[in-house]
Amino acid sequence: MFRNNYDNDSVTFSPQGRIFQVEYASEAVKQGSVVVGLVSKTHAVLVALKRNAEELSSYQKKVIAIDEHLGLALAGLASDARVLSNFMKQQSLSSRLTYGRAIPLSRLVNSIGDRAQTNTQHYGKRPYGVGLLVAGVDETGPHLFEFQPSGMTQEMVACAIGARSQMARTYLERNLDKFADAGREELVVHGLKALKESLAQDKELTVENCSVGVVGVRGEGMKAIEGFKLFDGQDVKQWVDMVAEGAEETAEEGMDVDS
Amino acid sequence: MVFVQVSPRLRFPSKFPKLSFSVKQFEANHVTGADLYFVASGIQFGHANQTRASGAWRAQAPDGCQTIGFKPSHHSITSTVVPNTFSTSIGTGYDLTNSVFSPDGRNFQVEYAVKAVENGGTSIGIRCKDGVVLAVEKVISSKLLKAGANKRIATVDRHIGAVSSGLVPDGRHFVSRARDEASSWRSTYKTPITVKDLASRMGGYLQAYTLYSSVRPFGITGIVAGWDSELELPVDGQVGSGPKIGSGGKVEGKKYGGPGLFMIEPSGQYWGYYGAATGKGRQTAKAELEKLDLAAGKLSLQDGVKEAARIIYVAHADNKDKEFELEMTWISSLDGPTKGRHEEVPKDILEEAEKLAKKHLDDDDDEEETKEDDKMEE
Amino acid sequence: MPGFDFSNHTRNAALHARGVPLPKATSTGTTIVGCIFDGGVVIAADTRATSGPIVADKNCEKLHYIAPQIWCAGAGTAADTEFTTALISSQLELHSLSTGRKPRVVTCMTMLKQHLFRYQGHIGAYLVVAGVDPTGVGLFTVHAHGSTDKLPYVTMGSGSLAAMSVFETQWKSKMTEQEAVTLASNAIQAGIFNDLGSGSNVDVAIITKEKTTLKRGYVKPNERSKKQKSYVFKRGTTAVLNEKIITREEISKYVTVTELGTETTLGEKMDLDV
Amino acid sequence: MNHLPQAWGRPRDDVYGAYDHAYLQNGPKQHTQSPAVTGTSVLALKFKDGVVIAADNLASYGSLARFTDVKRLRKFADTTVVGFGGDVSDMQYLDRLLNSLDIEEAYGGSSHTLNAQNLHTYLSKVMYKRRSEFNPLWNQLLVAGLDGEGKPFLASADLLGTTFSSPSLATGFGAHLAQPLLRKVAFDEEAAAKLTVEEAVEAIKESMKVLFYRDARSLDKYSIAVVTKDGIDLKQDEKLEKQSWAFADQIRGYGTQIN
Amino acid sequence: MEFGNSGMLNEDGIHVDMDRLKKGEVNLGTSIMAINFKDGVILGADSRTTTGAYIANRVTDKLTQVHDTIWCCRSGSAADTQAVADIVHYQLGMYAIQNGRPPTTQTAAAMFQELCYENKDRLSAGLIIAGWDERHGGQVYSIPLGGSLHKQSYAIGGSGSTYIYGYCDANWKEGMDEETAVNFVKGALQEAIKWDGSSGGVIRMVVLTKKGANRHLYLPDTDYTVRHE
Repeated sequence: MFRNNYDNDSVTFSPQGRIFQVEYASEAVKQGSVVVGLVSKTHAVLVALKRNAEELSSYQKKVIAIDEHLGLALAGLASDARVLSNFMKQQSLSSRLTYGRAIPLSRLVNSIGDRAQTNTQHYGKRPYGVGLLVAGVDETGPHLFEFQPSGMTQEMVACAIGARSQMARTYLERNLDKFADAGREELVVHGLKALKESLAQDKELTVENCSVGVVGVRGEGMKAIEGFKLFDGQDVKQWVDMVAEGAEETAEEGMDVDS
Repeated sequence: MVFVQVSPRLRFPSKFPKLSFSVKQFEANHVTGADLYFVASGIQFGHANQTRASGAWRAQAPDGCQTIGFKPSHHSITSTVVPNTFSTSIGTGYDLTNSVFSPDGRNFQVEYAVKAVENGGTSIGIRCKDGVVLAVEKVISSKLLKAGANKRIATVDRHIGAVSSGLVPDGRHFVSRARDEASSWRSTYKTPITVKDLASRMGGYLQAYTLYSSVRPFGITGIVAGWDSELELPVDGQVGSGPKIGSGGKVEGKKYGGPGLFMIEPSGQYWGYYGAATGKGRQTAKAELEKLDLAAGKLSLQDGVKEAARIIYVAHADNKDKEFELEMTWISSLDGPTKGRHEEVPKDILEEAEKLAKKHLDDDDDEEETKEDDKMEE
Repeated sequence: MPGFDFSNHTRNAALHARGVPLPKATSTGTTIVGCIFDGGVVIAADTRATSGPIVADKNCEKLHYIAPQIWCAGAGTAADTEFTTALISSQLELHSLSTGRKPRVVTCMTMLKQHLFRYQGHIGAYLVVAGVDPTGVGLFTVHAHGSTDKLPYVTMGSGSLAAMSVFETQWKSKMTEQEAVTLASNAIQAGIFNDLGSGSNVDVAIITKEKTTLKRGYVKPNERSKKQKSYVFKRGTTAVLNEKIITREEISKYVTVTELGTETTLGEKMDLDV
Repeated sequence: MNHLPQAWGRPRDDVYGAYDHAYLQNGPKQHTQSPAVTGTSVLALKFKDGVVIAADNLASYGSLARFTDVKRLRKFADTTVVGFGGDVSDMQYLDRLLNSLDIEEAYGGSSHTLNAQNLHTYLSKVMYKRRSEFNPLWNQLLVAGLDGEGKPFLASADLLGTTFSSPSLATGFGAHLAQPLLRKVAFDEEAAAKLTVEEAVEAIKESMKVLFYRDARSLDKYSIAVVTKDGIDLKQDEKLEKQSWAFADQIRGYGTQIN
Repeated sequence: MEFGNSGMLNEDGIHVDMDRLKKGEVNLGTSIMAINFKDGVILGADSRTTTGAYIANRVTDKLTQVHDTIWCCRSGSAADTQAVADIVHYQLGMYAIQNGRPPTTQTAAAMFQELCYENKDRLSAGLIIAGWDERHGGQVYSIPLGGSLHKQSYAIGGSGSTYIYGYCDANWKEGMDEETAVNFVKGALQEAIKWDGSSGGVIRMVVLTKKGANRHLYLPDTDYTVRHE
């Protein structure tokens, strides 16, 4: 890419009508580890690859529960995600207090989109450096939204963002028609398989580096929902095992990771 | 993004065919869909002030380079344009900050914002005798997008809708402000805002974003459409109804309210339209709109919906390699199908209109293709 | 301690609660009038200022300057009429300078009413505004709460009823200047003689297109006549029973005596600071 | 509670003695402590498919029957009817508030709309907030519609932010005169769930008639609405029928008089 | 600000205006009305202004223009109603300039109501707004004490209006011609002046039609029979 004069702030258009600062912010998303989200007729699932800074450090937090009916996964600047998720928690609680109603997902996602847009139009602000996948259920069923630093928000059937996420997306695109009717477990497994596609060559999915968030509806209406639940550590073992390389390889790969 | 270096010896327009050849080559190499830019380093164009024609690709100008771009089409390459309208701006520094005039009195940042609009999906509006239609070409950037979700046409007030081409988040900001304007009008005057007044307010708002170096202009052109009630308007929340026989002393034979369609540009300029079009396919769309003779006020809303669908399909034809979704909304008169409200065009009507649009396009293509093929072979 | 101190307010509230009456402001318990004539307007006022039952000033001025051709007669709280008219006079002059036009009576009236309305009657100024401007002759009353009236003849203050009865019986349209001045003066005198709050002299201001004539003490119906007899006691009226002289030396035993010089030198010293 | 709107929210004189306003001489900023133009009772009754709600068309000014064409039942988004008793200017304020809320709700298309329960929660919060600012909205409201599960919903909110719910509700004088009648037809939810729309409408109309006989601030013209899942049937120019007055001809004197 | 010793309305409600007046405030103890007729609207009022029992102005003009063909009748505190009318006069002027078209009667009514409602604690103003515009013809809105807004075919207000509810209800006809309408207003106000001590003086009227605003004046010494001016 050409070095140019139009990329110093988010209030300058390039002659092509682009805002480079915003595009660079999107690059920050690609620095984050990959997260995948997908949705069926009954469930929405988030899976994330966690990184640790060094061998002995803890793993990052990639999935955040927002409210009973939704949660999000992030890729990029985690502190920006925290600001946005706190805002979302406030909006969400405010809806429950004021109307006695779970906030519709689209409205919540739009509200952070609008916030992010402001950051791309005013000098002295910077775009958020994080991408989000927001998964949840509301009166109209399960939903998955993608949020980008530009303020762009889109409802997706499935999505992956973060480092090397193109491979995960390719997996998702290839299996797109299987998701709608997939059961809860099946959907998680698809998510992990997509995640696996994006792994670096020497990496493997483990209970340490894997987070899963699940939310869904039980039958008709909002009254019976399966609240957003975050699975970490041993709780994801069942699924991690299912997507590990063929049965005989599992042991070897496992050994590798342990070593 | 792919940049194609053009030979410094190239001269326009006589050398066009050669360029078209290199584009073909890239297409053959499966870079279809990527942004193709032709960069001509340090060359002087013989015809710097030639005008642009429709569907042309934008010029890209890295530091100190003069560049042009154009789009290969299935028509002949002669429809492409040259000129670098910014050739005077780049490198001078007058285009780096909003609110700064160049020595020849231009605000380049606003002009660059227009470029963002010209890259966006096509939006149109048609003002019919008994309502207004809005339609937008939503280019599908990913297969993973949920079909039918991600609406781009928004409701501003019960009777007004808005759509924009350009940067989508800026479009949301536009809509959000429009809603605030409509709602503040209601709380001040206790009556719905008219489409014209909304356009005026939004024009003022966008203009304010060209005034300061601390902000950038909106990278969108917005279209607002609505139906101002033709009946007497109550004061919101009023009780009581006045005389049973109606108010005395009305001037008879005058009409009030009716359809409204306005387009607001990044500069804050706005105009009323019979048919409005913006975004990538605006030239084609405008040409099609002009054929409809909308000023005569004869087109019905039902036909307007069909025309709108057709025009989006025609305008998209220049961008055929990308899939798109058609989104349409309408506002009818009070006795029409939406009762003066801004609503989505019902699914069955939308599908019918799309079917006709595709049919029309196929018929057209059949005719053109034969001609086209001839040319290509030359 | 930063901030406002409300202790006096608390004290006053406590005192008031225990039955101590609040101090009364000086009121001009007044008669003021205004009357339009052919070619101008006249306003007039009595000159008594009262503080409760006491006549505080026998010859005060109740006709206030606003602009050369706009004058105001004030009733109500003396301080409020004084400062309100002074404030508006100042603002009106600035307005006149900034617009480069002569000030108008309606402008003055509007500024007064908006000022008074903002204070919801707490500024006790009841005013008659009169003047001549390029649009013609103007005469208004402005009440303390901010309401205004436009009439050809007006009265205000405690004596307004007495004065109004004069106008209501004798006013006619298109009077000459002299007729109007006499009528206004008579109206004020009705107040002076019938209203206990009004008294002393009649001040008149006559405003025409050409000029303003202020006639202080236009009528003085209450001049104190010369006393028929002097009540001053002659020197030596009181008898001296005994006499004792104390010298400076004697008093020095008890106090220190210092020579200060004359009063004037002291005054001059202080003047140096000025 | 006294049925007169002027007395709502005040300490009862018979318990606490008359309020001594002298204490307020130099007091804090005062807000309205009395309504001017008022509406009287609102009645509502649940039945098996929905709710019937009614109020007369009178706005009184003290004892003066000042406005006789005031519609006190207000629709919200074709799903809910709110009936207003008390101050008319505050009713108009709330009506506009609901109007703008309805417009905001419609931004996201028709998929998310507030149901009657949500609306009641919202209104009760508004009422409570205003009373906490010592600037109450001088109204008593009934909210009639359907809840999140499509079951009939009826609840009240008043100027103090008090809320309650019952198969039948009546505000103002109606609480004294109509509620006993309505409780007879629908003692509990079970009984209400058996009522047909005809029975419910009949009970409400009968109660309106009693109120007209015995409430000095009532009118024989009224509005009545039936809310079901199919929408709202609102009639605003009804007149009380089959009144009973003719027995007056039997009344001579007040005791022993015969002619 | 002084507070009355009762939070209740007086028994007859209508004299509430008096209670809310500040001490020494000028009161438009008034009879005002506005009616719709065939060609537009007519506003009418008496001309008495009182402070206590003293008539501070006997030829008051309570019919106030806030735009070309939008007027109002004022009752309650003179200061409050003048202040409100002045503000709306300004706002409507701005509206016309900013939007390039004259405001409608609704716009005026909405603005009056906003002021009266939001400041109900501080104001004692009972207003009737009447106006004519091409689109809506003549319209009459009433804004009583609390700041509610009522569209009416005719409206009466002020202390004198209590005495003429019966007269107006009995004699009201929709779609009257101008002469009948003027006589209706005159007849009603005459009754109000007759029975209400706080109303009196001359009868003023303004007729608003497509021809603009037309003033009428009737004097008590000719028994309100002769149109003056």
